[in-house]
Amino acid sequence: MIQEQQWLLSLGTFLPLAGVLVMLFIPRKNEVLAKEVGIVTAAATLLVGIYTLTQFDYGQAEKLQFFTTNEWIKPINATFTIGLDGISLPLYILSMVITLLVMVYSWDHIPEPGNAKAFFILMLVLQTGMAGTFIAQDLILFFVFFEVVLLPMYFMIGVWGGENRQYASLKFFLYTMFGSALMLVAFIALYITSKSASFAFADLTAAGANVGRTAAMWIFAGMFIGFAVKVPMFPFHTWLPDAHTQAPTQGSVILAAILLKLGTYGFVRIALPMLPQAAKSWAPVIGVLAVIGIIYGALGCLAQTDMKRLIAFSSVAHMGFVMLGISTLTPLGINAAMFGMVAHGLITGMLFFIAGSVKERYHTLEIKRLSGMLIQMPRLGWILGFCAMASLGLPGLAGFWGEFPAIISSWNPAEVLVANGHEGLYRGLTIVAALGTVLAAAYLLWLYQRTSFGTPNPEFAGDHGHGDGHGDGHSDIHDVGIYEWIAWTPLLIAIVVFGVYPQLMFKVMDPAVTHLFGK
Amino acid sequence: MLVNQFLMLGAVLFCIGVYGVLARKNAVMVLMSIELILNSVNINLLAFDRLNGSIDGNVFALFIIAVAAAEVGVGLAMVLLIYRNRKSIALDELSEMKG
Amino acid sequence: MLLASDVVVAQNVGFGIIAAVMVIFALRVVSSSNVVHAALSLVMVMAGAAALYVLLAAEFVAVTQVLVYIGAVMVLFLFGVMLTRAKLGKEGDLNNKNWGVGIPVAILLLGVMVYALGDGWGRTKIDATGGSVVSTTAISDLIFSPYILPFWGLSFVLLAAVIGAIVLARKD
Amino acid sequence: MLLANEEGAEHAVHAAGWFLEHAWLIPVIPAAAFFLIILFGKRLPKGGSEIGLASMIAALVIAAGTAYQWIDLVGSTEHAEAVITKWVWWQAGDTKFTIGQHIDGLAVMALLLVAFISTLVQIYSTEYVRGDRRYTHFFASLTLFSSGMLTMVLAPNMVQLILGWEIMGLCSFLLIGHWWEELPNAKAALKAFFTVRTGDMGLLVGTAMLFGLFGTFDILDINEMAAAGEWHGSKTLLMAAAVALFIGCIGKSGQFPLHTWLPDAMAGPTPVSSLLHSSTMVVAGVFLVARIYPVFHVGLDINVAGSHYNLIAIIGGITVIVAAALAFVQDDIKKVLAYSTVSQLGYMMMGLGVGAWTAAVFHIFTHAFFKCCLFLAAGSISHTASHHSFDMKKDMGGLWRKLPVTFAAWFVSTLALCGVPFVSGFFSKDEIIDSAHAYDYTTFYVVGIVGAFMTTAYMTRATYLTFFGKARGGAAHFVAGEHEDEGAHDEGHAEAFADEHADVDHQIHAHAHAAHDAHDAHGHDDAHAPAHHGRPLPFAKTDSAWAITLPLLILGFLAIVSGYLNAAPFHIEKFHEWLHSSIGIELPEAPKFEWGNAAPGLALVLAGFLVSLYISKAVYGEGASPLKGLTKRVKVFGAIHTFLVNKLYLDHLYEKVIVRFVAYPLSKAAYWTNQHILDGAVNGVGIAGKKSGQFIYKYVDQGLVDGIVNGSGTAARAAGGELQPVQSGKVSLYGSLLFGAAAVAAIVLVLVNS
Amino acid sequence: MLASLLAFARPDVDYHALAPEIVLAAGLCLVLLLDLFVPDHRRWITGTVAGFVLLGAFIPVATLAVIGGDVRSLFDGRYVIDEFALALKGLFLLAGYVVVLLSSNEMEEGGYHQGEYYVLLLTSVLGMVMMASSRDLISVFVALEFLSIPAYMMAAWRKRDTKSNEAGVKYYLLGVFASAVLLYGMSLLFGLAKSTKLSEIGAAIGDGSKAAAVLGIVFVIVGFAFKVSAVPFHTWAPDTYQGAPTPVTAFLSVASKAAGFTGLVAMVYLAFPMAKDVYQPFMWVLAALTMTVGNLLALKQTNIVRMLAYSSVSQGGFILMPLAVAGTGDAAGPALKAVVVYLLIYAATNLGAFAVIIAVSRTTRSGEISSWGGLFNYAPGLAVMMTIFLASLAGIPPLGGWYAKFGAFRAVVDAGSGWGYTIAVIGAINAVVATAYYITVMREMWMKPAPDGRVSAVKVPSPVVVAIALCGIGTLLMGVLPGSVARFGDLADLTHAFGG
Repeated sequence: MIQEQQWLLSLGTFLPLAGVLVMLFIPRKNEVLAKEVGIVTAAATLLVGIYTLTQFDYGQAEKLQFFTTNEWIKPINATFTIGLDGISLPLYILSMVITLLVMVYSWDHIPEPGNAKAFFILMLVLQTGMAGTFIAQDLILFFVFFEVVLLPMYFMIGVWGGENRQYASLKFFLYTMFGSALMLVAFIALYITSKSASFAFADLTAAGANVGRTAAMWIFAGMFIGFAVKVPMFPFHTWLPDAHTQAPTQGSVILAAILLKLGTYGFVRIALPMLPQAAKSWAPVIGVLAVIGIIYGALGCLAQTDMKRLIAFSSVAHMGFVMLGISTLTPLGINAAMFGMVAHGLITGMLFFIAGSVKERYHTLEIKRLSGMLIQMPRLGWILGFCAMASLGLPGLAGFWGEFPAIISSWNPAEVLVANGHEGLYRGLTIVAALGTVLAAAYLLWLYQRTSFGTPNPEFAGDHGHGDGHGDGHSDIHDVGIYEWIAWTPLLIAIVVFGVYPQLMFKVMDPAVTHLFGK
Repeated sequence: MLVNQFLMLGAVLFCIGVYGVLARKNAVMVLMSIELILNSVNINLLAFDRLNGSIDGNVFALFIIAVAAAEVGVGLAMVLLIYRNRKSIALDELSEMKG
Repeated sequence: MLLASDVVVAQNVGFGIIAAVMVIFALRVVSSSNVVHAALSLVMVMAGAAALYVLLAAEFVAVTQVLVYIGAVMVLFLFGVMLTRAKLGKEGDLNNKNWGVGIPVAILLLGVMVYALGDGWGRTKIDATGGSVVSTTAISDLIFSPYILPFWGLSFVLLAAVIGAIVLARKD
Repeated sequence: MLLANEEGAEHAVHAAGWFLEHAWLIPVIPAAAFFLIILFGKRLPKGGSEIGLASMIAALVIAAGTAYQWIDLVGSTEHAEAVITKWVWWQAGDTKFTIGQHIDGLAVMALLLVAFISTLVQIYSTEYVRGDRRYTHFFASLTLFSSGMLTMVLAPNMVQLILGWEIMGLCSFLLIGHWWEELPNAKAALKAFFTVRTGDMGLLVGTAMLFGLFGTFDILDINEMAAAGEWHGSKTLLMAAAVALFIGCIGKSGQFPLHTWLPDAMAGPTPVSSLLHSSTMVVAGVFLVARIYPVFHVGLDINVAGSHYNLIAIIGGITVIVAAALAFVQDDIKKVLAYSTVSQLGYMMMGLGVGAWTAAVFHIFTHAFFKCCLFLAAGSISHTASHHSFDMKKDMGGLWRKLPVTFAAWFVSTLALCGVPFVSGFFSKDEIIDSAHAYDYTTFYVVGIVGAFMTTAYMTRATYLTFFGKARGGAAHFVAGEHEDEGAHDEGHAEAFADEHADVDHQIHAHAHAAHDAHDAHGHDDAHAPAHHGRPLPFAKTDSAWAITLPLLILGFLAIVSGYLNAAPFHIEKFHEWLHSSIGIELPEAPKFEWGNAAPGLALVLAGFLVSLYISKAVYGEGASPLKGLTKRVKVFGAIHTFLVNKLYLDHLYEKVIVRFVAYPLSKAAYWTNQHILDGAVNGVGIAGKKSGQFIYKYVDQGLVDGIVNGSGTAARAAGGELQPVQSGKVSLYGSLLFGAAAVAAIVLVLVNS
Repeated sequence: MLASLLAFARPDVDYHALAPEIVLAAGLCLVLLLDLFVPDHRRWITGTVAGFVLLGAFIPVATLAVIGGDVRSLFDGRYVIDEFALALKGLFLLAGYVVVLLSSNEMEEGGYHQGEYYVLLLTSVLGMVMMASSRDLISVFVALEFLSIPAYMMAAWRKRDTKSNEAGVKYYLLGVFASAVLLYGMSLLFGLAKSTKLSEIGAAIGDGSKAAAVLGIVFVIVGFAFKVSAVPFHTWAPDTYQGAPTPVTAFLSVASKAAGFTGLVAMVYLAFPMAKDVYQPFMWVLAALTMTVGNLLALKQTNIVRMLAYSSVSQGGFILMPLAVAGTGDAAGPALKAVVVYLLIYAATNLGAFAVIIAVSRTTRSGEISSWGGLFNYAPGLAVMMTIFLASLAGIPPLGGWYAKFGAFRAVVDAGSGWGYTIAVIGAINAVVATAYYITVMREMWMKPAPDGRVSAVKVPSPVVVAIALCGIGTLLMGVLPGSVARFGDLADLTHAFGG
C-alpha cells in the first residue's frame, strides 16, 4: 500500500458532488449555465483523473496506491478505506471519461422532457457512485457506492426514457435491489463468519479462509446473485434489454459503459479473492451461465427488430465473455475479463451513442425502416460499421482482446478446476463460446447491412443529409454534429489504440490481477 | 382454598369478556365486556397476592381500576362522538376504511 | 372461634356462591338483549368481584372497586346508554352479524388458559388463615414509595382523559 | 515504433541483413497508408490511390529485398534459420502475447507474392474503378486488405496470424460489398464474412487448443514441439486441434462444404475478386496449414504407412471434383473462375494432405499468377467489351480479335490452369498428383487427374464462350465497333445514378443488373465521361486501357515462367531449396519426375480439351448439332445439369433442409417459418440462428425468464389482493384476529414448550 | 398508625434523572393554563410553547447523556435511566417536536382545539419518556396507558370527520383489547415471580418451561405487538393512520411505535431473557408475517397515507427481526443495537415522509397517490425530499435506511442459526418488495404529468419546512455517517439493568 497523496482519490470521487451543490443554486431556467457547470465539473474531475494517471506508480500496479483509511462506522468496523490498483485504475478513469463525454453529448441532446439541470445533476451523482465503487477498499463502502448509482439511473431511465420507460425503470430498480439485498446479507455473513477484524477488503481477504465450506458456498451464492444481476448474467438479465432500450442515450451509455462493470468488478475484487474455496466450486456454474449468456444474448439479438434493443442484448453476450474469463480463475482469463469490461464499455457505449443519434434523426430505431444510412449520413454509417466490427471482436480493435484471451483461457482453466474434473466442461464451453463469436458476427453484420447498406427507405428519402435540408418532413437527418464528434472521437480513438496496443491496459491490470489470482 | 379456584374464575370471566367484545355490536356493550376482562385480571392479581403474601398485586389492581375508569371515560366520549356524527353506535358500521 | 378448616369450608362455600353469581351475570352481560339489563348485570359481577376481593383479604381494593366501578363507572355507562338514546327495552340486534366467531375464539382462549393455570398452580392452596388483611397503610407505603412515579403519571393520565373526553364529547 | 517495449526485441542470433530483419515493415507501410488514405485520401488529386499504390510498391520493394536476402542466406548457410523478431505485445500473468515477424522461405514467398499481386491489382484498379463514388474507400480497403494478408503471412505466432486473418475478413466484407446500395452485393458481403467467420470458430478453438498443448502461441515452437512429439496431452487432443484449425481453413479457403460464399463474393468489383481469390484471402487457409504443417502432419497422421486417407486430403479431394463440376455449368465468367479457384484450392489442400508440401505451396505460387490474370482478364472483358456484364452466354463471344492482349493473357493463363506442360500450372499441379501417387494416396491420384480433366473441360468451355463463336449482347455491340458510343446502355446507368439517392426504382434496377459490375463509373459525373477509359496500349488499340492490360501482360508472362522455379522435369528445385526449412518436419522424398507418370494426366487434359471443345461448339456454336438441347431432351442429363446448376443443392440443403429441420420444432407457426425462409435468406445458418433467436426471445426470454420476473410481481400484487379481505374494516373481526391469534400463538407455544 | 406513617421512608429522588419528566409535566400544565388565558386567535402560541417544552425537556436528556457515568437507578430499580433510556427519550422528545412543527398549521387552520391537542401530545410524550425508563410491570403498564390514552383521542381529533372518528374508535377499542391481554399476561408473570420488577421476573421465569409462563410471555408480547402493529395485531394501523389527522399519524407511526418497541425490548431483555424458546419463535413468525403481509398489502394501496401505514407495518417487521434471534448466540447485543438504531433512523425518515405529505396535500387536497403526479415539475424540492425519504425507507444507500436494515440483517446473521439466515433472506426479499411501492410514489412524482396540469409552486409553511429539513438532514447524515447514530446504538445497553 502506498499512502501518498491520500486526498487524491477522495477529490476525484467527490468533486462531482461539489458541482451538484453549485448546480442546486442555478435557476432551472438557466439551462446553459447548468450545462456549463456540469461539464466543467466533469472536466475538472477528469483532470483529477488524469493527474491520478500521471501520479500512479505503474511499477507497483499491484499495490493499492493513494491508499487511505479512516474510521467510518466504528460500531460495525466499517472503514473509509480507499485505494487504487491496476484493476481499479482503468475503470476509475473510464467512468470519468464516459461521464464527461456523455455530458458533452448532452449539450444539444437533452432528451424529452428537458430539464437539463436535473439531468446533469443526476449524471454527476452517478459519477460519484461509479468512481467510488471502483476505489472502495471496504465492503460496506463498496456497497454504499454500489447502491448510490441506483436512484439516479432509475430517474434517468424513468424520466428521460422512451415510451415504456416506467416499466423498464421499475424493473431495473427492483431487479438490482433484489440482487443487492441478498448481496448485503452475504456481505454481513462473510464478515461475521470469517471473524474478520473489519470490513476492509484486506482483512476480509485474509480472513476469508476461516469461513466453513458450506457457509462459504451460501455466502458466495448471495454475492453471486447480487453481482450477476448487475452484470447481468443469464438468467438475471431481463432487466437489461428493457432498461437499455428505454433509457435515454446518455443513460444507456453510462449503463453499458460503467454500470454493468460494477457487477463483474465485484466478482473480481470481492467474490473470488475473499472466498477462493467457494469460487472454485462456483466457477463452473458461472462458466456455464456465462456461455449460456453468450449464445442466448446472441440469439436474442437475432430476434430483435429494434436497433437499440439489439445492442442491449449484445451486452448480455459480451458480458458473457467477461464472465467466462472470470470463471476460469486464471490470471489470463481475469485479465481478459478486465480488458473485456473496458472494451465493452467503449464499444457498446459508442453503439448506444450511435443508436441515440439515429433515433434523433429518424425518430425510429426499427431496423426494418432504416436503410441506406451510408448514403444519408456516411460518417455516422461508417462509425456504426466501425463499432459493429469492434463489437464482433475484430482483431486490432479493442473488442478482440476481451474475447480471444477469454476463449484461450477457458480451454486451459485454472489448476484447481482441472483437479476438480471440470476440464472437459470448460473445453466444451470454449467451443460454444467460439460459436458465440460467429453469432456475434451474424447479428452485428446483419444489423449493419440492414441499416446502412442499400438505399434509404422512401419515407426518409426526402433528405440527403448533406446539410441543405431541403426535405420537409425529415430535416432532422444530418450527419454527425460537432458535439457528437467531440463526444465520440475519444472513444473511437480508444477503441483503436487499445486494440492495437492492448499492453497499455494490460500493463496496468496484469500485476494486480496476478497479485490477486496468481497462486 | 385453591388458588386455581380464583384463577379459573378469572379465566372464565376473561373469556366471557372476550366473547362479549367480539360478539357485541353496540359500542357501550363492548365497553362493558372489557370491564369483565379487566376484572378477571384484578382477581388474578389479588389471588396471587394472597398466595404469595405480597402487596404489589393490590397496588397493581388499584392502578388498573383507575386506568380502567379513565379508559371508560374516554371510550364513552368517543361513543358519544360517533353517535353525534352517525346517529348510531353500531361498531360494524364503522368500516369506511378498509382493504 | 372458627377453626381453620371451618374457615376453609366457609370460604369455599362463599367462593362457590360468588363465583356462580359472577359467571351467570357475566354471561348475562354478554348475552342480554337489553342494554340496561346488561348494565345491571355488570353491576352484579362487579359486586361479586368486590366480594371476592374481600375473600382474598384485599379490603381496600374491594372498597375501591365498589366506589369506582359500581359508583362511578356504572353511572358513566348508564349515561352513555341514555345519551346514545339506546332503547331501554329489548333490542334485537345487539350482536354483530358474525358474532359466532367469538365463541371459538373464547373457547380456544379458555382452553389454553385453563391448561396453563392448571399446569402452573395445580392444587396449590392459599393459606386461608395465614396472613392478615392487606393493610391500607402498606398499600399506601408502596404506592408512595416505589410506585410513586406511576402514581404521579396516573394523575396525568386522568387529567388527559378528562380534557380529551370533554373536547371530544362536547358539542361545538 | 509504438510497440517497442523496454523488454526489448528478441532478435535472431545472427545478423541476417537489413531487409530480413525489417520485413515487418511490409505490412506496416500499407497499414499506415490505410490511415492516410482514410484521413486525407479524398483531398488528394487521385483520391488516395496514389498513396495506396505507393505503399504497395514500397512493400513490394522491401519484399523483393527480403526475398533476395533470404535466397542469399539460404545459399550461404547450411541451415537457414527463420529470422524472428518479436516484441511483447501484451502480457497477462506469465502468458506473453508477442508481435513481430517470422521470416522464412514460406513467408518470403508469400510476402513477395502478395505484395506483387497487390501492386498489380492496384494499378489495374486505378483504371477499373475510376470515377467510382467510393474510389477512395476502395483503395483504402484494398490497402488495408493487403496489409492484413501481409500481417498474417509474416506472423510469428498464432495471435498475429489471427489478427491478419480477421483484418482480411473485414476488408473482404467491405470490398465485396463495395457497391452496397444493391441488396445482393450487401448480402454477398455478409455471407462471405459470415461463412468465413463460422470457420474462424475453429481457428479460435484450435488456437486455444494449441496453446493448451504447447503452452505457447509461437509458430516456430509449436512446429518444433509438434514434430518432436512434445506436447501436453493426448494425441487425440492434437488431432482435435488440427481438425479445429482445419475447419478455419475450410471456411477461409472455400473448401467443401463452406465454399458457397466464394461464388457469391463475385459480387465485388473484379479487382477485388482477383486479389481475394488468387493470392490472398482464400489461400490464407492453405497458408495456415502449410505454416503449422507439423501440427497437421502429426495430428492427422499424414504419410504414415498404411494410411490412404486423411481429413485434409479428403476435403481437398472432394473440393477439387465438386468445384470443378460446378464451374462447368456457370454462365457468369467470374463464377467459373471462382469455382475454378475453389477447385485449385482443393488441389493445394489435397497436396498438403498427401504430404506434398512443396508442391502445394508451389501451387499457391503459380496459381496466384494465372488465376489473378484470369480474373483481371475477365474484368477487362466486362469493362471494355461487354458493358459490364459477366454473362458469358448473353454478352460475350467472338472477342479474341478485338481484345488481343486480354485474350493472350487469358489463353496462357488457361493453359497454366489446365496444367499443360511447360506452363507454370503443370509443374505445380502435376507434382501434387505425382506425389499422391508416389505416397500411396491412390484415391487422390485419381481425383487429381480427373480434376485435371474437368479443369480443362470447363476452361475450354469458358474460353470458347467468351472469345469464340458469335458475339452476343454487349459483346456484339463492341465487336461491331460501337464501344465508343456507349450511350444506349449507359443511359440506363446515368438515369439510375443521376440522382442516386432519390431514385426509388434504384433497387429494382440494381437487381436487374445483379450480374454486372454495376459501378457508377459512368454517368456519375458527366464531366468525366469522355475520359473514363484510359489510354490503351499502342499495339492493342481496341483493348482495354494500359492500366488494365499491362498487369495482364505481366501476369500472363509470369503464368508461363513462374513454374520454372521448381520444374521437376528439368530438375530445377530452387523453390524447394528456398522453402524447405519452413516445413518443420521430415517429409518423404519428392518423387522423381517421369513423363510416364504424368502421361495419364496429360492424356486426360487433352481429352478434356477435345470433349469440351466438341461439346461447346456443338452446344453453343452456330451450327446445328444433336447435342444442342440435350439437357432438355434427355432427362438424366437434364437432371445432372439442374443438380449442378443448383450448386449441388447445397444452398438448398442449408436454406431448406437444415433451416427447416432446426427451425421447425422451434417454431409453432410453420407458414411463418416458411415465409421467412423462402424470403431470400442471407444465409441458411443465419436464418436458423435468427429463427431460434426469435423463438428463444419470444418464448424463453420474454415468456419464461421475463415471465417469471413479471409473474412474481403480479403474484405479489395478487397476494396483496387476497389479503385485503382480512382488512375488513370491522372492529369485531379485527378483535377476533387479535384474540384468536393470541390464543393460537399461546396454544402452539405452550404445546411446544411443555 | 402514626408509627407506621412515620415508618414511611421518603424515597430518594434523583431530580436530575427525572428532569425531563418534570420539565414535560410542568410544560404540560403551562400549556393547559395558556390555553385557558390566551385568546382564540393567539392559540398558536400553545404550539410554540409545546415545542419549546419538548426541546427544554431534551436538555436534561442531553446533559444526562453527556455526564454519563453510572446508570441512575431510581425507586429500587423500578425506574432506570440508562443509555438505552436516554437514547429513546431523546428520540421521543425530538419526534414530538417535529410533530408539533407539523401540527401547528394543521391545527390552526382546521380550527381544532389546539391547546388541548398539545396537552394531549405532551402527555403522550411524557408517557413515552416514562416508558423508556420503566423497569417494573406497573410502571410499564401505566406508561403504556399514559402514552396511549391521549393518542386514542388525538386520532379522533378531527371531530366532524367520520373517518377520524372511526380511526379513533378503532384504535381505542383494539388498544383496550390489547392492553387487556397484556394485563392478563402481566398478572401471570407477577404470579409466577411474586414481584413486579422485570429483573426479578426474569430471574424467576428462567427458561420459561412452565405453561403459565409461556402464556404470560405470549400475552405480554401480544400486548406490545399491537402497539408496534405487528401482523396479525396490526389491523387497526392502516385504518387509524388513514383516518387520523396526518400529524397524529406521523406521531403514531413513529413515536408510538417506538414506545411500543421500547416496552417490548424491556420485556424481552429483562423480564424473560432466558425464555428464548418461547419468545424467539413467536417473534420470528411475527417478524416474517409483519414484513410480508405489510408489504403485500401496501402494494395494493392507492392512498398514500394508507400505503405508508402498511409500509410502517412492514418496517416494524424489520425492527422485530433482530428480536427473533435476540437469545441466540452473540446476537443479543447486536439485536438491541439494531432495534435502537433502526428506530432512530426510521423516526427521522418516516416523519420526513409525513412532513412532505402534509406539505403536498395542503395543495393537492387529496390523499391519493395519483394526485402526486408531476410534483417534480412544480415542486422539485419537495419531490426530491420525498424521494430521499422513500429511498431511505427502501434502504438505499447512502440514505439512513440502509444502515438500519444493515443493522437488522447483521444481528440476525450474527446469531448464526438457520432461523436467523432464513429470516434474513425473507427480509432481503421483502426489502425488494417494499421498494416496489415506494417507487410507485417516486414514479408518480417524477414521471407522470400533474393530474390537473398544475404548474405553480407549492407554498410550504415554515414550520413544515423546518421539519422537512431536520428530517432530511437526519436521514442523510445517518446514512453517510452512520457512526454518529450508531454510537447511540452502542450506548443502548440494557445489561446494567439486570443487576438492579
